[in-house]
Amino acid sequence: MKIPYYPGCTLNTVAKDFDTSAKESARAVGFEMEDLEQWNCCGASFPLTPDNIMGLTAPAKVLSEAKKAGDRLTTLCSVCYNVLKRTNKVLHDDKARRKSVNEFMEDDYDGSLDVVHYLEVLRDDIGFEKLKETVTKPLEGVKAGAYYGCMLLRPFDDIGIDNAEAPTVMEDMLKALGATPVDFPDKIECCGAHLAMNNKEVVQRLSGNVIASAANEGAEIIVTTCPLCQYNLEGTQESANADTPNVPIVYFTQLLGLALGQDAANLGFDNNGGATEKFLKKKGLI
Amino acid sequence: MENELREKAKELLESGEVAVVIGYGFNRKKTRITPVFITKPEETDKLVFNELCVNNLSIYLTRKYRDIQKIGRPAIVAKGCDIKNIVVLITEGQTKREDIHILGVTCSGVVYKQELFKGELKPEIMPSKCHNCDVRNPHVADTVIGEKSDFTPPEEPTGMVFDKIKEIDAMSDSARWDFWNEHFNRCIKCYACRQLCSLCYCERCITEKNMPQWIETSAHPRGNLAWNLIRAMHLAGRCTFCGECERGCPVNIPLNLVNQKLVLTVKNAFGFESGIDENVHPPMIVFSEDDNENFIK
Amino acid sequence: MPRIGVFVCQCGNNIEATVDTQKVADETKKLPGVVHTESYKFMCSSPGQDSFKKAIKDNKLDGVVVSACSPHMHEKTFRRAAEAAGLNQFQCEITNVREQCSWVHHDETRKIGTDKTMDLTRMTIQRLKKNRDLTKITIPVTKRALVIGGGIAGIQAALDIADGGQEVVIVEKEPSIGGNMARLSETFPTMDCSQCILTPKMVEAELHDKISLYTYSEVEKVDGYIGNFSVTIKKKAKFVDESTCTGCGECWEKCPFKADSEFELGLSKRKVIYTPFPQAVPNIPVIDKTRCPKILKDKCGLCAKVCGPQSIDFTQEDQLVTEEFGAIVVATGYELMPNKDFGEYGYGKITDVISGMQFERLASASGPTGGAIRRPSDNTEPKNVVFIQCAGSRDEKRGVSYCSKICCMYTAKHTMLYRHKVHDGQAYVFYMDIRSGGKRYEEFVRGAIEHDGAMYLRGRVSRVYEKDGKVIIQGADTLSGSQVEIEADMVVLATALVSRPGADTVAQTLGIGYDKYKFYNEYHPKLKPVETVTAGIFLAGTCVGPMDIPESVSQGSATASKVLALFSSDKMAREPITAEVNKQTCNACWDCVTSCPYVAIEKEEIKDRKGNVVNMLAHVNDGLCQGCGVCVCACRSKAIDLNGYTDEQVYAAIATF
Amino acid sequence: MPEEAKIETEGVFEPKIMAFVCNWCTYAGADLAGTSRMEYRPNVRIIKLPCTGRIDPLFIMKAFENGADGVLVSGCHPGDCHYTTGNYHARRRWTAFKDLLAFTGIDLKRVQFSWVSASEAIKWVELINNVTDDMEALGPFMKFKEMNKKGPNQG
Repeated sequence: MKIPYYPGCTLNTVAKDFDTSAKESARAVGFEMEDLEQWNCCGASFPLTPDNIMGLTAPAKVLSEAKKAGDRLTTLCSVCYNVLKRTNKVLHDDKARRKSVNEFMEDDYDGSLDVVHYLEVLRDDIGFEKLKETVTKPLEGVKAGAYYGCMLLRPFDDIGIDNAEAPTVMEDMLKALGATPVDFPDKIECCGAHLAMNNKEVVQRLSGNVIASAANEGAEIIVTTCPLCQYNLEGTQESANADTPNVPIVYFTQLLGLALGQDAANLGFDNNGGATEKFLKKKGLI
Repeated sequence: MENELREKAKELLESGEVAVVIGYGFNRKKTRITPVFITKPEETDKLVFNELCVNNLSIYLTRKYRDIQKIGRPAIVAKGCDIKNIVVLITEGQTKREDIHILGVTCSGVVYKQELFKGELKPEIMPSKCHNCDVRNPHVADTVIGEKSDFTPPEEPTGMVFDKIKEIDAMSDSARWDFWNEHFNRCIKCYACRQLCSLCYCERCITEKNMPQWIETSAHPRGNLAWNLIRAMHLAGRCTFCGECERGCPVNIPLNLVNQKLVLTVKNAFGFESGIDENVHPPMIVFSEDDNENFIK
Repeated sequence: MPRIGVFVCQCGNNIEATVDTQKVADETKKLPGVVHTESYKFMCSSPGQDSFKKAIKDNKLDGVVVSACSPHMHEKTFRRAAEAAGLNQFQCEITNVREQCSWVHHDETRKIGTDKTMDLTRMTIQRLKKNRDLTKITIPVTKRALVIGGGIAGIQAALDIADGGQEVVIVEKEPSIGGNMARLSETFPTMDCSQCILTPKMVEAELHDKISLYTYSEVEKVDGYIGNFSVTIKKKAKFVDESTCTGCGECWEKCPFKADSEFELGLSKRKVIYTPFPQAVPNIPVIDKTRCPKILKDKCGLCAKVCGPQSIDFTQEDQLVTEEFGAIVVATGYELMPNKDFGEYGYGKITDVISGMQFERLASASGPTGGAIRRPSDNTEPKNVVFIQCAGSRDEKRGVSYCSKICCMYTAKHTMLYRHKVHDGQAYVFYMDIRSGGKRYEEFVRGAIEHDGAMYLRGRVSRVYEKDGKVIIQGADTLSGSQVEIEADMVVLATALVSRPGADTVAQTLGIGYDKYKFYNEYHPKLKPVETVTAGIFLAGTCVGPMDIPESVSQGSATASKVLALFSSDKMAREPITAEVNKQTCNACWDCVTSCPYVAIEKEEIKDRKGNVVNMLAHVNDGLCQGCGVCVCACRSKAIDLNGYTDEQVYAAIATF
Repeated sequence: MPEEAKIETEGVFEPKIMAFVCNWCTYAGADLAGTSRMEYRPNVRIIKLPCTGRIDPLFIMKAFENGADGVLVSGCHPGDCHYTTGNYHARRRWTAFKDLLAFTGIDLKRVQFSWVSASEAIKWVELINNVTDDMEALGPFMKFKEMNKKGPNQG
């Protein structure tokens, strides 16, 4: 099975490990992610004003390109996923805006693409049962907190990947990998997101809350789907003036790759905070 | 095959299981096939079955032929396509499954009209229904006679009727109107279409209702249109596309087109095919809350 | 030749302004069969009707057309007048020239209005010529009412009907009547104890010689029609002989097996032979056959051994009884929305997050804690309690779009009860709006806030989670514009009121309509709030939608008045707009039977003189037929016609066009 | 004066539209338009029936035969039927009939179907105005009118 894949800017640069570990793991469970031939930035935020047509053009361009490659498009970064999926819905449901966007782009994309997150492919196409069978190195004894953040889940009507208030998809995946998922109250709270640019204190407070909340429930490692969440959480830990527990923050695909028996050296744990490799060594996983 | 048929018919009559066998036989000159009604075991040799047996004998099961009904329990020789009509008759309470013995015959196609037959059944003299037949092996029968057919109908229906429907669909409104006007104008209101149709079994046809006279009885284009459209509506979801109406039309109105058009509509809109299952109500008297209504404002 | 009269109403200036009524009268006079026409200022007035009647008599009219306002306004008026003048009332037809002509075509030259009025009147005249005399249908009435549901609405309906002298059967699916109200602690705004005011009514219902209680029973099948329902009721096996049981309680005292109490919503246990609550009516226990070891594997049987009157009977089976009724009151009540979907409120995961109804049980003197407020997890007294309103209500996305109506009031009541029982406790209420419309309701809420110190926070709660034995509530206080976090000991959700599971099945059994939330549809939400479109079936209480006790009781009484009116005579008359089969031309194809929305068409056996069945034909049951005409269109041979809207009438109108 | 002649001499075409409506929703909706004193085009003649389920394709044929330029059929929205399911039956019937009419070459603008509830007076007004506009744009239903002029065929 081949699925067209949109990497997005971050996964092409600072979150390269997210990208490679995901692709490797995909191969291991039986699907192939094919980079789109042409792609551009997704726009990085979904325009909430209904008359902002320009904000839709960047993601619309991506979608239109993707449609040439197939009927489905998968992506990893929560933000890219959120923007692409919502834009696609607008283009599908809102005739007027579809018309404007297409006229501007001289295109005729109709919103017929199915935008799916990598996790949905794992859950719905592969199935966690099958995933479990593919695991060669179960993550036994790893207490992992799944941190969803905002973009992967909401708004529920547009995204609908899981229950927006009490999601379990990542926990289910972690269970399949042999880890022990840890539920924590702040797992769907905001990390501070773009405020990393201009208001670090807020980010540190919010991200700090998330990490503390997870640690408080006994999480030894936090798993994310979003480069920005990862950046904010890890950044908060590393900053001098933050007083947060030192819990490794990794992409879910890194643990996935590990459990599927990939060489840990290729999974980029060395790019994670210092505690990560130490922790995994302690658990005998690398 | 014919021997098998005759043997079975004989057995049924001898045992008293049936009182009459409705089947096909030759006319006196042995040139044409005609319906025969056999009541004596020794006469079962008259029964034949071949590619000329185009007639749909299910009509003799209807209330139009009370004299035949009076004879007693019938056995009927029926091709798969004829059985579809019998199934509709059962669904509509016109006969009961247990009250008839269906002598289903496997079939490899029949002629469109007997006079076209020149010793060989060529595809071009077969009606569209035969080219797309999914019941060459009778689907509902008490006895199946003949060798199993392994014919599989094409996925997309083919044949003249279907081509013509596509052609008409592609026409402009006025071209369509002219097409039909030309055909319907010829109608002489002889009602042969109705007479031949086993599903036109009404005690009193709508056109014979004169208080009020919904459909004009004179052969005026206006009444002709109403007659042909309303008859098609009355057959919507019921017509099995047996083709008897068109075969019998003395002025060659292509009634198969109208009927098949509605067969397609019913199939596309309600997912229903008539004559398959006697326990399913025909679609025009039931509904689904989810029926498409994009044409309603 | 018919003798038709045409009466064109000016309606003051309402019609006259755009229609030259005199001209219409003059022109129609020329039409064949029309012998009398007139234009009059107000046809519906007393003098108007008098002249109408007089004209009918003087001119020996055999049919009349009134071109006036909508038939929905005055058809009844004129038909009654026509009848008074000796005409069959169905020989009077209305042309709608006000609502559908003079009011919608503002042409000062009056040409458009006059022309259209002429057209419409002509169509009515031609239609009228095809009218037949019809007589109202009379149906015998079985003077016995069925009340489905023994909650407060059903009890009230039953009591009122019984007090009116008619027999009533209450069917209740639980072992006791009382419904949800029996669970409540105290009731707003008077704060009287729910059981204190309900129990007397329950007992009265039990003792009333006109009321029979079928508890632990369900309606299986409903046949028939207004005045003549035939209802099959399943009496579930209680395994206790009701005729001999004294309700002494020895059996449930001794029964060694326990299960979660449904009545207490899981807050405490009951025995396997049990009555749902101490004041149960009838006070006769039932055995839970899914848990009784005697029934499951023939072990124990202790209850039978201790039973003095030997009332326990393990061989009992469900029983089906079919009884006749003239009217049915549906009062099946409500449930609270199951809350497992409220991820953000941690319900189902956090023991100390409970529903409003569970709080009622905690606060009830007869409840599991004897009326002391104790949180379920560790049975300690909660010092901080957070009440979250609109849990599911007014939340179209994940809950229901409607307001559950009673939660604002009962939450205010809860805060009061809480403060009365835990003097140093603090109640917090998260609300969207306070909806306290009703007599003394607003004052009640003010009392909760001002006197009993409940802290009302306008905003939604975003998250509820457990931390160190506390329940942490994060939410917004939109009035101060700040985020708040409260460490509470217990959370009470004012969960949405929803219809009962299976409400749709019940509706289908009865043949009544329901909305997307499976609340039952009234015939008309304002003017016929307790009737349904199915004649003879009435609605009371929360099966229609959220309502409080006074409303439910009012509806119970309202249905009783409807039932008593129906039972006031031995026969009832109804409009003769029903279908009729022409037996000569019926094909017996049963298309009409299948398509009829009311199961009103039967297969009638036609017998010869010796009584042998010679034929089967369709037959319309006048009692069931509502006159929709679906069958007429289904009938290809047009062997069915609809009286009042016959093919001939419609044809005549079209042909005049 | 025959209609065609009238058009020629006066240059106006007032389309004749026949509406078959149900008593409970659309008829009441049309009444509400009146009570609200809304104004709409006067070309429609309403025939009231208890339910859309009573509206037979025969009615529509007959209306055309009698010179209607357009036919409107309207009733309660799905789920709102006074008789609970009559409109669902009607919807099925129309689905087949409209296909048949189109197949015969009748412009489906000539037969329009709609749901108008008792409260949708505005929808009713717009509907009538739109249908009238449509008929004006299409012109007199000459196909039928010409057919009417023809004598009985000689067989």
